[in-house]
Formats: sequence, structure tokens, C-alpha cells
Amino acid sequence: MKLVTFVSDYKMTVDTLDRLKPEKLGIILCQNGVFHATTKENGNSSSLLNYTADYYVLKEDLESRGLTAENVVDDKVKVITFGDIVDLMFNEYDKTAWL
Amino acid sequence: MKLVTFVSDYKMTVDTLDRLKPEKLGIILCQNGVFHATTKENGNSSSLLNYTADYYVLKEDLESRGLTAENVVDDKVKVITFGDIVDLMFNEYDKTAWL
Amino acid sequence: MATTKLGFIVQRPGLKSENQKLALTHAIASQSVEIYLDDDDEVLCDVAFIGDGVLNCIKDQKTLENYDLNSTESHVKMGLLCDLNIFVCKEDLEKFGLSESDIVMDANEIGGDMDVRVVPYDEITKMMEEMNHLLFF
Amino acid sequence: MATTKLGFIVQRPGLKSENQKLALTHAIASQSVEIYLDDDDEVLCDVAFIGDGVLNCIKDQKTLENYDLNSTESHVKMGLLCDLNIFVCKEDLEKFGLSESDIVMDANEIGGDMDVRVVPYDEITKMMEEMNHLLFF
Amino acid sequence: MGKLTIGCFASLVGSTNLDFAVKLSAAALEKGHKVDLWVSGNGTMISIEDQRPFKDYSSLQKPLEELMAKGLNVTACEACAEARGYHENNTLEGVKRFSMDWYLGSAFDADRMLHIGGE
Amino acid sequence: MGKLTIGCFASLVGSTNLDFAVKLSAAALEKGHKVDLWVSGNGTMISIEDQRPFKDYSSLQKPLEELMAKGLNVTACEACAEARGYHENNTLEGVKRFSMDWYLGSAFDADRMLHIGGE
Repeated sequence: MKLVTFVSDYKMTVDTLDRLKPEKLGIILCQNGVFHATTKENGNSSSLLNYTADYYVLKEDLESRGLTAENVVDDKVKVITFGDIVDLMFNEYDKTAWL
Repeated sequence: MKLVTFVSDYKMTVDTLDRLKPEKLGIILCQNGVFHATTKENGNSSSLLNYTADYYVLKEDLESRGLTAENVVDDKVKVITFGDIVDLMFNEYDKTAWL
Repeated sequence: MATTKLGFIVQRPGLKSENQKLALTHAIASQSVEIYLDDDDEVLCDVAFIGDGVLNCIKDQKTLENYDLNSTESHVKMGLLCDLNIFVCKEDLEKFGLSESDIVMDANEIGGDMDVRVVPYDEITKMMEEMNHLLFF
Repeated sequence: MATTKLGFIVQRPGLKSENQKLALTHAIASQSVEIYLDDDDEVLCDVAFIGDGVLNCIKDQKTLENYDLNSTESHVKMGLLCDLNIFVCKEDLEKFGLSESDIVMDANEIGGDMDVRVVPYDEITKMMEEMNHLLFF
Repeated sequence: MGKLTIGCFASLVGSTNLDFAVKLSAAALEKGHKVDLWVSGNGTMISIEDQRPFKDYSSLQKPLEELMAKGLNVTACEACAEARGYHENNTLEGVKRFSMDWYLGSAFDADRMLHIGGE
Repeated sequence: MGKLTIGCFASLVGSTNLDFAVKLSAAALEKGHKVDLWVSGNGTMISIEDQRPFKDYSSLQKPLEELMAKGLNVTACEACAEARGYHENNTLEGVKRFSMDWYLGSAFDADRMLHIGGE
């Protein structure tokens, strides 16, 4: 399956992402999940960026927290809008998971 | 200060307990926090039981999850009722923290 | 005749939020969905407990006695009575030192024929692959 | 004359829940609490951001533009305008690689005299000791 | 164009989960998709009329009304609503109330589904 | 005997946070303490009348009415309630509505306070 997952928390309470094995994995960082894209702790990027996946971060949720594309610490994370999410869901993936 | 803290989650999203340094610390495990008292992962007790503190677990919340005093893995955790919580708050501690 | 399959994945312990119980009540609602469908069309719901979610399955839950609330256990039994496939991840149960004797396994006393199926995570992955849509709780 | 001191400790990032913002609106309500008190009695509220809670203080929050919601930043400024003590944990800011230039530090543009105080965690501990009651968010 | 079914079980007015669901609905409608929005649990909060808009709380009544005018299909779980004291007579105009099977029925012919649970 | 002020900001009808607050109130009243219960945010859900009791959802209207008869003082945050469409005319009898300063006023002479936030 082609699965796009939504990560909306900074501190995760589930380890489901470690165990999902789709043929194609997308990770959309939204709400407080955007901090995974922007925030290092003691100099280290979030371990959430270590999966083999296509990464996206929601522009509106970055901005609402005082952050912008410039704060994104890893080039592989693409800044997207709600409209882009719709296109990703319909064109690139067949299932979704809000974790 | 004499601080009694309430832990109501199994997976914690804050590390505040590591940093509180009251002269007397109580930890009341309630709601899903009761699993810290009863549940080992890969044979290991919850690290939440490692603080220097007086430990309590709420009877009603154990029972609601199919657990009893017999499932409590460490003798230092005392099974208590809501009435006991009131007495602890008024007689043994002066401040509270719901984490 | 068309069938849509929905996979309900419960990954958190319950009661603190009502979501875990709503997973079961929504899955059970597949029994009455035909009013919205054409003849012979159907929606099938599988339920899987993984991670900390398996803690929802511990038996003898006294939720009614303590909180005047139906237990998650009673909903699992209702799901079995409605012939839902209910999976519990074997590795996660083992991680917690739990066995089949600790969890709700059947709904015999209310006339259910199905049993809870304790399966390796790989089988849950397979279930997820087969579903049309996934709902994580 | 009696004074009761309340310590508001914000330990989680905001917006997902409204609790972090409610911490500030409740602390600010100390400005009007006298209607419930005798003359000269008062309630003083200190606010501290610790752990992931310091992320609430990043400046230039465009919450109004994106969600039609007042930002937490605007509430911090309102707190300063009301002369609340607002502390941000220095070690936690440093852990996130943030400095005073990244966070809201004053409310000059709305006429506030107070500044946010970036302090070592020990000072926040001292504040907690001095309070009559603590409220964790 | 496809059909998207969104279920929002999340709880907090003032959280951005319901906002997220509403904004995603708007974006999908804009692109010509059909959108069903199911609200269950505390998500049913957006189903009642006469919510007073303050900038300190997510205020979704107005955007919801605008999106319903553009074809958004909003249904609230009837039991979840009743348990909270939300009744037929104070339901926002245009919002439907059905039992949980409605959500499954909507999923039946949905091309994509996003279930926002997660608490 | 002392005074206990409980604030419950937590969200979910169906969660046990509100249940916890109500049960702790009951236990404290039983022991002769005075208890103020402040509900803010989604906690204001318990302030509206005519909640239908189902065993699948926390149903706190009846226990709350019984405890108010025994002296429990329940106040809901007015702004939080209004934002959700809960108005004076459908407030449960006996529940008061004030602005947030009421909570601080209650804390002023409380011997103990338990603030249930945590989300």
C-alpha cells in the first residue's frame, strides 16, 4: 500500500510509525508535529526524520507557531499547503493514517 | 514544599517529574497512569517507579482496567481510594501537580 | 455486489479518551450500514489492537461498577457477537508479559461464535494491506 | 491584607489543546479578581514556561492569519502589559537552540513595562516554592 | 474528481484538530472533490448553533456554514451529541445527525478517507 | 475541615478527567470539606442541561446534581461556554457561570487546590 501518515504531536505516545511497512510512505507534519521539522534538541534533529519516507510540513501550522520554511532543518522536508495535502492524498497515496 | 503529583497517562509527554525537587514527593497513579504500577515491558518495571517518592495507585482506576492490587508489581505502591486522596492532599502535602 | 473493508487500529490505552471505545462502537455499526447501501453492497470492519492498545483487552474490567460506564471489554465481546474479526498483536502482549488467559478471548456467555485472534504483527500488516481504508485510534 | 500566589507552569506546546492559552487568560484574570475579595486582599499569578512549553514563546506567530485565532504570543504580551512575572526556562531554550532573539521578550509596542525573564530552572523552582498553589498546563 | 470522507473524533474546541478537518474539507471542495465530514465524540461540538465567536477559541460555525453552502456534507454522531445535551432543536442548520453507521456508509464509496482520531 | 478548589480544564466527555474531578469532589464533601469545582475549556460540557445518559459515555449530570444538593459549588467559565454555544438558558440548574477571575477568587482562600490541565 501507499500510505500517507499525519503526525500532529511533538512528543509521540505511539510507536506505530516504526512498524508500518508500506511500499511507499509519506509523512505529513502538521499542528505540533511541525516542530519535528524545525527543532533540534541538544543539536540533534528529531529522530522522526530518520524514516525512509517522503516528508512534508504544513505551511499554515509552521506560521501559526512563529516558524517559516527557513526554520526547516532538513532539505528533504517540503513545505506544503492544505491544497497540496489533498493532491497528495488523491494522487500519490491510497491510504491515510492519523497517528 | 510537599508536593503530591498525579500521573494519569501511561506514555508521558512531559519530563517535569525529573525536575521537580520538593522536600517531600508523592506520586498518585490514576487513570491510565495505573499501568506504571502493574505493567512490565520486556520484563522491566516502569521507570516512573524509580523516583524517591511515596507511591499510590487508585483502586477504582485499577479495577476499571481489569486490574487489582495483586497486579501491582512493587510493594512500595499503595492501593488507595478517592477518600484517601483527599486525606493525603490535606494531611501529608501542601501543593498538587496534575502532570 | 461490492464490499468496502475498513481497518480499525487501536494503538492507545482507553478510558482517558473515549476514542478507543468509539472505535468498537463504529466497527459494530457495520451491522446496520445496509440502510445506506444498495442491495448486496456491504462494509466489513476488522479491528486490531496493537502497541499500548492491547491493554484495552485485559479482562474483568470493572468500569460499570466504578464509573457507571460500559467497559471496553464488553464492547470487544459485542464485536465478537457481531462476527467482527478482532486481532490482538502477539508480540505486544508478550512485551507486556500478558497471555491469552489475561485478556478477553471470546463472547461465549452472550452467544458469540467468534474468538479474539492473537496473531503476530505480520498478520495485522497483511490485514491492513487488504483494507480499503484505515482508521487509527 | 492577604496575598495568595498562584504559579502557572506551562509544560506543553500549544494550539493542539487550548490549555496553554487558557493558562495565560486565567493568569491575566488576576487583574479583575478583586470583585471576589475583601479590600486589600489580592491574588498574584506568576507564569513559567518549561520543557516543550517554551516553544509557545517563539515570536512572529501568524495564528490570526492562518486560523483566525489570537496567538499565544499576543497573550504573553497581554500578560506583560498586566505586569505578570513571566519566566522562560533558560536551559530549555538552550536545549532547543533558541535565544532571546527568537522569542517574545517584551510588550513595548502595546505599552508594557515588564519583560519576559529568561532564567535558570533553579529560579523557577524557587518561584514554585514561593507560591501557595501550582497549576500545571 | 473523487470523494473524500473525513471523520473527526477529536475533542477540543480550541484545539486545531477540528480546524484541520474544516480547512482540509475546504481545500478538497475547492479542487472539485465531494467531501463528507463526520464528527463524532467531542467533534460533535461543531454541530450546535449559536456558538459565540471569540478570537481566543476556534470558531468554526461561520466557515462551516460557508462550506456547507458550497456542498460540504456535515453529519454529527447522534448518540455522541445527545450524550452531551446537543439536541435536534439546537443543531446548526444544514448539519445532519445520524447514527454511527452513516460514517461507514460514507466510507463505502469514498475514494479516500482521513480518520482523525489520535488521543 | 478545609476548602478544596478543583479546576478541570480537560476536555472529553467520555474521558475520565471530568469523572475524576467529580469523584474527588464527592470524596472531599463526604469528609466535611468545602469544595469549589471550576470547569473551563471543554470542561464546561458538564454545565449544560438535558444530557442524555448512555452507558457508553460519561454521564455526569445526575452525580453533579446530587453533589450540588450536598453543597458542591460548580462554576463554569462563561466565555468557554459561550464559545461552544452553551448559553444561560440551557445551563444546568445550580451551575453558576462567571469569568475566569472567579477561579482565582476561589483559589484565594482555598486550603488545597487541584488543577487538572494536562493536555
